[in-house]
Amino acid sequence: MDGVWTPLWLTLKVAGWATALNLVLGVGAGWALARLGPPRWRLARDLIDALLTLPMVLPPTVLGYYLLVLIGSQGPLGAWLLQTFGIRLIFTWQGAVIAATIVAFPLVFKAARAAFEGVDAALEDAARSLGLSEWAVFFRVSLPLAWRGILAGLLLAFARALGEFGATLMVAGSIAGKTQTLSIAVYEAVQAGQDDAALQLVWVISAVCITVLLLAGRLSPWQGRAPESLR
Amino acid sequence: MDGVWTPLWLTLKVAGWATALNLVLGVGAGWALARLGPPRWRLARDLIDALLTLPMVLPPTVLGYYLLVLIGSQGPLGAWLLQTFGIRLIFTWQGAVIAATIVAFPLVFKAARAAFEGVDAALEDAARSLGLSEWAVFFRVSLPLAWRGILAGLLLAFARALGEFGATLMVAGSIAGKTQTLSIAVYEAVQAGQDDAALQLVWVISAVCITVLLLAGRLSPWQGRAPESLR
Amino acid sequence: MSTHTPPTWDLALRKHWPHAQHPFTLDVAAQCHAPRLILLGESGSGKTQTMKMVAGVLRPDAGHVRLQGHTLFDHAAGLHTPAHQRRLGWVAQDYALFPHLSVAQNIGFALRTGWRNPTAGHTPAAVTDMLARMGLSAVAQHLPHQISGGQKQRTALARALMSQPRALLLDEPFAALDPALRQRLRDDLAALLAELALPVLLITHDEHDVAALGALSGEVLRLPPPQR
Amino acid sequence: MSTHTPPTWDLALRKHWPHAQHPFTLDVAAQCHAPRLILLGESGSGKTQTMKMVAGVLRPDAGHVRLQGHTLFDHAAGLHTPAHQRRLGWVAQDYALFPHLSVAQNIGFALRTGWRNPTAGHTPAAVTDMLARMGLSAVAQHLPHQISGGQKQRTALARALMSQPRALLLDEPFAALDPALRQRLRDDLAALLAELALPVLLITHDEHDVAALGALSGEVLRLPPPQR
Amino acid sequence: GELTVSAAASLTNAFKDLKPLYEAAHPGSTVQFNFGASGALLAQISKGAPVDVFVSADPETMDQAQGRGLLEAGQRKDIASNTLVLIVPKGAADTPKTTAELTTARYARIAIGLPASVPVGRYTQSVLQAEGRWAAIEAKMIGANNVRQALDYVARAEVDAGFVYATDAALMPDKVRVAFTVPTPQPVRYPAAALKAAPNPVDAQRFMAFLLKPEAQAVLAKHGFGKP
Ligand SMILES: Nc1ncnc2c1ncn2[C@@H]1O[C@H](COP(=O)(O)OP(=O)(O)OP(=O)(O)O)[C@@H](O)[C@H]1O
Ligand SMILES: Nc1ncnc2c1ncn2[C@@H]1O[C@H](COP(=O)(O)OP(=O)(O)OP(=O)(O)O)[C@@H](O)[C@H]1O
Ligand code: MOO
Ligand SMILES: [Mg+2]
Ligand SMILES: [Mg+2]
Repeated sequence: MDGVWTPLWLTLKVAGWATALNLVLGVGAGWALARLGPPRWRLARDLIDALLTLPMVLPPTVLGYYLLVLIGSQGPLGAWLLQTFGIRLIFTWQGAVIAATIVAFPLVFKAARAAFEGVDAALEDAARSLGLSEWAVFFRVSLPLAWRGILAGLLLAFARALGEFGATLMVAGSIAGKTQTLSIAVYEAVQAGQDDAALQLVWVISAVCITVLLLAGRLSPWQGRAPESLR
Repeated sequence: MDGVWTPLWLTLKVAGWATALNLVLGVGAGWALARLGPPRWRLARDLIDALLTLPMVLPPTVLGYYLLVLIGSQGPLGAWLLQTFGIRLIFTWQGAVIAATIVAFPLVFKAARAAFEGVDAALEDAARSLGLSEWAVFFRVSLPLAWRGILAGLLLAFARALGEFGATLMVAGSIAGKTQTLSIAVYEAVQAGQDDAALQLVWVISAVCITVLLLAGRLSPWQGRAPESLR
Repeated sequence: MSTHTPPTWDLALRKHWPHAQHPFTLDVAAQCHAPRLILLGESGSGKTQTMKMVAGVLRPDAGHVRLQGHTLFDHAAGLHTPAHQRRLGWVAQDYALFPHLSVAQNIGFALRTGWRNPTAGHTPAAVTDMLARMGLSAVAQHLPHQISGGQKQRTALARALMSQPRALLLDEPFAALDPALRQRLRDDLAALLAELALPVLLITHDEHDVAALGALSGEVLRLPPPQR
Repeated sequence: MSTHTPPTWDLALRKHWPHAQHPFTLDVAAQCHAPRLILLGESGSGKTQTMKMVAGVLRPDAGHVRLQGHTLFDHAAGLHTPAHQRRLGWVAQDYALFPHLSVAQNIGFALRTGWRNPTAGHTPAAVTDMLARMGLSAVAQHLPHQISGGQKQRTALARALMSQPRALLLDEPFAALDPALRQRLRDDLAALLAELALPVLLITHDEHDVAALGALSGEVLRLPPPQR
Repeated sequence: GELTVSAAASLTNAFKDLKPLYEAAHPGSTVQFNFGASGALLAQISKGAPVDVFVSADPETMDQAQGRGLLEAGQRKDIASNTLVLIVPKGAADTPKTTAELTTARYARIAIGLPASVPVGRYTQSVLQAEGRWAAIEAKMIGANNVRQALDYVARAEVDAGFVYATDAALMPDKVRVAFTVPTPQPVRYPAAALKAAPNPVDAQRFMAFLLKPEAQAVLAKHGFGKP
């Protein structure tokens, strides 16, 4: 069980960062598509929506390959990062975070868009009339009211980031103790026919996921109306 | 381009079936968790929720392996299916559907749960009082009002089913013309170093995904309140 | 009316809402032989909650609900007719209009109890009549968020009337209407009620409503003010 | 009052709602030197929409809105003060209470305009006073779905009053209240208004409201009935 | 009849070229290939997948299959061989001559297939262990999920060197350069076997025989594979 702690910690770090980044990116994109621009721009919005969903549709390994092409030290973005800031993303846990973020992004984005669209615009108007700027309206009305749906998306994204390894592995390389996450370890154990070791790791990863999901369920301060009615 | 049509058709068949099955399973499970049982069973509900999210957290290949163990003709379920009905799922497109369904299930389930929880219970009460049975309330009030969120989940599930290859490959194999889906073909092309062929397939799969997403966007009969307010 | 006639309304309801800061207990009982029962009481005294229990969408902790001798709920006997079998035309205080359906579809909602909503294209004759009677013809194809407060209230009233109820539960049915319209609808409703002889449970703040809908054949149940 | 004093309310508003079956055009104009302007009109005539345009949450197609000489909106000049800078205490017809905040938090909402909501634990003294004045102390910690229709309306009124507005926009502020409470709040509000000399734009169906809040120093703007 | 062959992914390109040859030589027969990682293919077969012929990328996997009783002893034949090579990016300044040079500071990152699951990694590990350099080089190892990934890393110059098969290096002659061939203690062999549970045993035997025929061997050679 000793070899479990390092990948476990790494896994949580990567999944945690990916989820946090998606909280910002996914919620931002979801809000923008739900609220910006006049209603008649619907086709444009739907097109952007579909484009932003594409990371979901590419096999993660393939996505990872294109990511390598993009942020590798020869890639357009990677070369620029390397020359300008001396940052190298390939084979680092930060690279793994980027991969996991992209893979899980559509989960948060789509959940957030649907949730913001479900928020009653009249409540936002009431808040504006009470003196709140657009920022304050977002944080005090729109976000809390959309939170239930967003949280569902975030939890999916976290689980996906835990389980993702195709793209992550491609970008981060499987460097023991540095970029080897739990799911890569499970994958290897299964590939190598080590069923017992694999099963053990599956229990660990499942336990981690369930724990985090249960804890996060408490993160919803406003539980909304409990169904009081009879059935 | 000739070799594209067979995998394309197969991919659409598999993803379509998986999405359809998840429409039933995910929406059913999401509704049950949102509406059944008294509010104080929250912990139990959250636990079931976390368990149902697990397919997301396992690397698809690993999930595929356990699926193989279960529905392989030696596995408990597979042996029974084979003996009772003469059905063999391994290396069939139906097996691919099962794999894709399980991988994408949490996407629909979680979206549906959040969406149903956002439906105003007072409207369901009003429908009951107007003479509607629980079934009718579900189809005429709860489902239409939750539809926006459910549709977001379904589209994600469809995209995921299109892009999934880890679990599918394990259960259904990669038999050209029989079980080789587009994403498996992309994966193989990348593996075989055929970058041009891979890129071509990536364009096809992206185009399919965008088309389906755009079409499905129209599936939302009730677009809800367009934001009329000023900003 | 023979003494053996069961009361039109026979209510005995107890319900407790636990709440950390301010729990609320409702305890009402009334037997009313007249067809109309008027619920009066301060704001927050429990009128709306009482009506919900009669409608069957809220389960009392104890007591019973009987309408013209039919038991709809009896705690002791473990009997609870589900809301959808009670056939009570309920107009909720906040209207509870279905936001995904047009005014016409809302009004025709109860005409079919199957699993499909009324279609948007075709409006049945009965609905067209009702739309005209309520002055809603112009907004028939509007969605609820596109109509005014008074139009919403009339839609809710029309929807309840269309459900062929065996009694009406009206929670401030005219509060959002201007005096002229209120007068007209009140008279319309009074005539209709007289014709159909429907029992009514009415919550209102307006003495004119009481006079027109209740006074002739009504009793009043006064709820105690909420504890402060 | 010198003849050079600008009118309290100077409204000229045009707005068209396209709708396949029944488009609606609103065209109102009023100049009112008295501090109170009362909007009257049939249900559906456009009172609520007019108020929304004054509040700044709905943009007119043309016209202007001036309050005591300050221009809040002027189509020709391309001027449009955003709603959050207008400081108008608006009580919406359907209350628009924030469902995730308690009654006390709703009332204290405007006390801080930063990006954080008032905390659930601590209720500022000003909010406690207002709760008492509105008879809402008992339900201070309730969420909106746990209170009655009248309590909702009082919460909305209290919330608007707490925002230190430079004018009040009241859309049927007492419709859900029983006569006694209505009388009390009306008198309270009249006193407060007299003290603060706040301009008011009022929609009401109740002549008593008009008498108490408007008659002394009010003018009436009557909207034409909606086209049928 | 229809023949199903599960073959290691590294054989993909070569076997696709074999298909028309075989089908021309055996009219009425069709071959379908199922390519994948050897371990995954074994898992499928042992769970009951209807496969006739299994071709693995390493003897170990075939040993496991034999151990599980999936094939008759004596049924397996090696059909091709491969060589382990060290590659460097095309633009690399210098070309190492021995594995010893890899321990110098010039080589900071070296791509190696994960030994636990990737056969090429296992060969690499055993070579380096025999030479006593495994510990030094493992510290610089970038683990690859499969041999193709190691190739990509070298091709994109993300690593300074990598261990792959000669057949992989041949895929990208314009991006990578073969530094030297690494002699392995055990030769890199591709064993094939007709399976006990083959649904189509007759064609399975025919295909086994075909693989060793000159025309098939010529195709394999064209793709860089060595004689068995
Ligand atoms: N879920 C709940 N939890 C706690 N208290 C509740 C809950 N629901 C309602 N109440 C309380 O029950 C009381 C009665 O509410 P009800 O809506 O029946 O009043 P009402 O008589 O209809 O008043 P109004 O005339 O203002 O509509 C209120 O004081 C309210 O605070
Ligand atoms: N989005 C919309 N599309 C089309 N028509 C609309 C829309 N919103 C409002 N209307 C129409 O505008 C008219 C005015 O509505 P408004 O809410 O201002 O009425 P009101 O005078 O406040 O009536 P009430 O006293 O019943 O509240 C109504 O007839 C309504 O149908
Ligand atoms: O679909 Mo994956 O590449 O097994 O995470
Ligand atoms: Mg009430
Ligand atoms: Mg109005």
